[in-house]
Amino acid sequence: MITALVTIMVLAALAGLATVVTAGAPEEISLADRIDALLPQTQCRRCTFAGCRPYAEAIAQGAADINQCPPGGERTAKALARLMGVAPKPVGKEFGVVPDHPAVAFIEEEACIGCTKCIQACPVDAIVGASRHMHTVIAADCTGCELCIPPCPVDCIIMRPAPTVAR
Amino acid sequence: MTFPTTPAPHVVAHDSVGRVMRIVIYALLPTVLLHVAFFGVGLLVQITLGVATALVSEALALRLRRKPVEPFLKDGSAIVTAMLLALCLPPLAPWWLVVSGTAFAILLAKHLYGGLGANPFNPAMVGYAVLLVSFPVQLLQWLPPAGMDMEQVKLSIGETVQTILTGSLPSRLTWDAVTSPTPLEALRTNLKMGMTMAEAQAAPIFGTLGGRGWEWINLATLAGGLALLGLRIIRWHIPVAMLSAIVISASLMYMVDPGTYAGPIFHLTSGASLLGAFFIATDPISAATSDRGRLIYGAGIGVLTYVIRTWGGYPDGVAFAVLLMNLSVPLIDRYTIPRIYGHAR
Amino acid sequence: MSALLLILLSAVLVNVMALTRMPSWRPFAAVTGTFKGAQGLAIASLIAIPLVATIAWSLSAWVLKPNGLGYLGTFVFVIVAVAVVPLVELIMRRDARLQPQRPGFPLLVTTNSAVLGIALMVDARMQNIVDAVSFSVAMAAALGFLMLAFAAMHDRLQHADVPGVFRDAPLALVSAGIMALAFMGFTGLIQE
Amino acid sequence: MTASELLTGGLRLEAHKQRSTKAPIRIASLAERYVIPLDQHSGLSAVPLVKPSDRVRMWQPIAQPAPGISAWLHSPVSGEVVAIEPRPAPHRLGAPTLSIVIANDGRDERFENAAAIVSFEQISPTEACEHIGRAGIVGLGGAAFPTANKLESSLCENGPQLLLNGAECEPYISCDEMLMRERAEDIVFGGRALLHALCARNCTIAIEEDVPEAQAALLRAIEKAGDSRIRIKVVPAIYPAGGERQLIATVFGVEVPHDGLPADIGIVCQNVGTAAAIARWIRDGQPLVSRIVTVTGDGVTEAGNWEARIGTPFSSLIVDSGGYTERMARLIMGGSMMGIPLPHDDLPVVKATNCIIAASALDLQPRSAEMPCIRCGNCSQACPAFLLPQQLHWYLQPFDGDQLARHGLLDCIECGCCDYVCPSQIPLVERFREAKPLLTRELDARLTADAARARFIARNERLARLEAEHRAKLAAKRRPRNEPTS
Repeated sequence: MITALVTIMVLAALAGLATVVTAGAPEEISLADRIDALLPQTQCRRCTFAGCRPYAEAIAQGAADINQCPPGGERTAKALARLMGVAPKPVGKEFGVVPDHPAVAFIEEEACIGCTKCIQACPVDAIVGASRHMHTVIAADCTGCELCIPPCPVDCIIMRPAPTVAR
Repeated sequence: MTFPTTPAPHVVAHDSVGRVMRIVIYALLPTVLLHVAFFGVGLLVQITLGVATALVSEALALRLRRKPVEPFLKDGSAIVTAMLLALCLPPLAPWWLVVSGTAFAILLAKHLYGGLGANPFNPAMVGYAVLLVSFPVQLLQWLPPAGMDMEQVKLSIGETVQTILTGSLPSRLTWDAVTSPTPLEALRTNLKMGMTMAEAQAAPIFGTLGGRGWEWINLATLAGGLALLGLRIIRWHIPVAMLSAIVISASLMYMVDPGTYAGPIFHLTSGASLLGAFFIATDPISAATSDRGRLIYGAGIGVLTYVIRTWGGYPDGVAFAVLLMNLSVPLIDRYTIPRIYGHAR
Repeated sequence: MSALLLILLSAVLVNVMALTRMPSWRPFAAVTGTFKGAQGLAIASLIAIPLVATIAWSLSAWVLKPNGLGYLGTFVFVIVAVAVVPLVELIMRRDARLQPQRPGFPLLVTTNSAVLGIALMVDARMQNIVDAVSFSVAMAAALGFLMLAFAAMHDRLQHADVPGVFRDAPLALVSAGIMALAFMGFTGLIQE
Repeated sequence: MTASELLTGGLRLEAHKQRSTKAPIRIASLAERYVIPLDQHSGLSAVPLVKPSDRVRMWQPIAQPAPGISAWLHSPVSGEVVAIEPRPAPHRLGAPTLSIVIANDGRDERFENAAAIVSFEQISPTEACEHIGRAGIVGLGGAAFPTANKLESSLCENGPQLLLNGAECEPYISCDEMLMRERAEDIVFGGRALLHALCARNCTIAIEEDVPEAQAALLRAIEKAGDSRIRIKVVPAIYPAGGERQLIATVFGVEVPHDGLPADIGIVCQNVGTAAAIARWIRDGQPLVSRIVTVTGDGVTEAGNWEARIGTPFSSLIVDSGGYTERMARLIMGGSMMGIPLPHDDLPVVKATNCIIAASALDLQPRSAEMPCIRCGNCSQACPAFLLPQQLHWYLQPFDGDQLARHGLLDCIECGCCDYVCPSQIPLVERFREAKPLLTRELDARLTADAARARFIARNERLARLEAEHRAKLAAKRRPRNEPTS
């Protein structure tokens, strides 16, 4: 009887120790990381969060649904549904229209007054220019988030189809 | 003057699925003929029933799936399935056996997975395995081959048809008098009874190479198979891998203990080794894709066939071996993608 | 030698516990067709199951039984599994390719290890440590193979024109049925 | 990797060359108007040097290369520039592209290209490359890659090996065969010029086994030139042995890396027609204003090879060939395997026009109805890139980017072998062609997403840092002066 008790206690202690040791170690790739990897990284905030990463964290915590990313479209929604083990569904209309083609912002240079408002709005530093000098969008770096359009006081930013990358 | 435009290439070899399947059917004919010569017309009745069922099931499934019926009935794949299944059944098996097996094969193993081209398991072998597991007694009621010097019980054509359709023999006969085990089954039983290999193979059912009659049928199958190879309907990888695997396994065990294990020639010429190697395992839809994958696939079938035959509870292992390797095909395909031009190995 | 061979064969081919015992069905449901997930699970099983089985068998044979505590066997197995699996997971985290793909991963491996371990212990054929280790390795290999094969099959069926009502779960069950049918070929293989 | 391994792919196709090789090369009759598309080479469109109503003379440069990959264009005739406007061109189903239209005055007044030289050995290799570029010479095998750009990217110190591609594997095309038969000396001359321009070690002329006359002609020309660096290599008549990468594997037994160029492994491949064009430029001062075009098929009365000036309408060549037969059904530029289908014949001959097939139903029977793939594997046996087309096809529906990339969709050379052998009559190449941009876009999207994420993180960190500095400054300002600093 005593041997049994001792054996059980020793083993239980070992098991507890192992669990404690591993629980203390941080998970190297978190769920939020894996969700973030599936998002298109446009940082457009149409999901109502302040970028792709915050949206990913919200999904990981169960605070957001998987269908809030219009730039990702059906593919992203499907991939997210698969990762989270839920049924796939189309992107919610309230978050915006799924674009047919990738687009990038373009500044009509004659109209630009150099106010730097768009530079401040760009989440990925894809606009260059200095105060009172003409700005321009680096097309290759632009994610097409359209966040630079509302702040522009002279409405000189338009969306154009993204240039195709030559291979 | 304007001309219609279609994308390149502008020439194609006018091959078709139908032609491939037709050639397979023709290549099966020698086997069928010798089978009939040794075991009577039962097989023809079975094939007729099977083909009819296959076509009806196929049409039904296509109709239900709202697919065009005619091109798929004409492609002949259902006929091949039905013929292969019928060849595996005893000639006097009752009609509902071949009908239910074929229907199961076409409806469940083929169309449930998306029809022609999508079935991961060989439909004929699924049908056969279901029958073997469900009705083992009926599936072991084989006939003695013609020309054996044991008491002959000949059935006329009418009696054969009647037996198959009613499931019972003419009143003058009993099943015990009519049936005889297959060579593989006989060998297993004899060995279980404690006979040595020599004693076991002395029974009249055994011939020079393998089972009496069976050895000739298998040679006909080999001829048909070689024809398929020659016409490039199948490629060598699967048959060669499968047969070599059987030969190697059998030779190894034979060398270890010739008293307990039959030799490689016996294994090649008995049961469904050759039919399996040339006609069943080579079904491209359920086989592995790349050359390397096909070698692995074939070898796997060979080894498993030998294992199941020698130590398992069923008389022949080809059907189970094929299904087991079908199961592994997607995995094999994943790991045997050939090196692409210009890429490092 | 031939006894060992028999054990290995029976482990790989016949006693595929995954197909015969309910709890072990979970791996197939859990990987939901992602091949990478199945790969992680297979590797975890390959490490964890032999480890659990060996430790538990040694404890059972050399600690419990001599002390008349054989009845604690099952309990000890569960505890060993609970202790070992997190360690295995920790090892796997070091390699990004083996990252556990889904939550609940350790639980799965734990269940599998425990179930297979218990099966191993109650098997009377396990007379010495070599038998036990090789049996557990074979078992883990068989389970891993099946998980991979099933995941690869699932991936392949994604692209087939499967009739709507049979998509996913029904077809997976039909496939499992045909798989079980195929494994029936091994019936009677190991009778001794 | 040995040459024999290549032979596992490819097809032995029934050749249809005899029809067009009975008669020698003939000169195509002159047309009223010549249409010179500005984008008849790969790379960027050329920039016009002339404007409407300008007078031009024969061989005069009329467009210069844009910066980057591009080529010169020269006037094939003397006359007047009528217009510079979009005109139908023989690519992309005859879609119009900007072209220079020249009205022929029939006088063939020659423009003297001052730079033409007789002895190329006197100039340095770099100058030789530039000089070749000024002739507007592009790869005449069909891809029309500007030769000067190819030579520039191939200059290497230890001397590359030159490969002249005379393996014309497309069953209908015979322009290179006729060129080798009749103008072997030009090819050898051009080969020697290229050897000099590239500082190449040696020159191999690859030629198919089924053209003995051409082999003999080339051997004679090499003997006459007395250049021991030039040799002939006979290759099997297997389609697509004439594809650049396939030919290199056959001749040298090495593979071009999938993400590299032949120059990366010290090999430069040029078409024999290109070599002959170089010879004419260096020796005679004639820029690339004409080429040999095979007109063949059951749809024309008399098949043959024509020396046609660039810009000659297809319809004029058809008239030269005796006009259409009643059976004429389809028009194709290029070969039967990879050629471009064209909706009408009001199109100019461009530098890439190696062949015009006027096909009847006897030549090219339409496909039968498509059936599902039965995974027979004939396609993977035929694929010269060692791909598994059946698997690619499987993963196209629905589109699975990961698997398509793993199975090498982007390595498909669109040769059409898989289509040819497919018993299910699946238009595989067409599907692959459509899927490639989708896959490229998906793979690019992943890269750009990673870059965007990195910049987003960097920006957030920078903003946070600025914010912190700002707060620290504010705090320092607000702090009363007499409070001791800690």
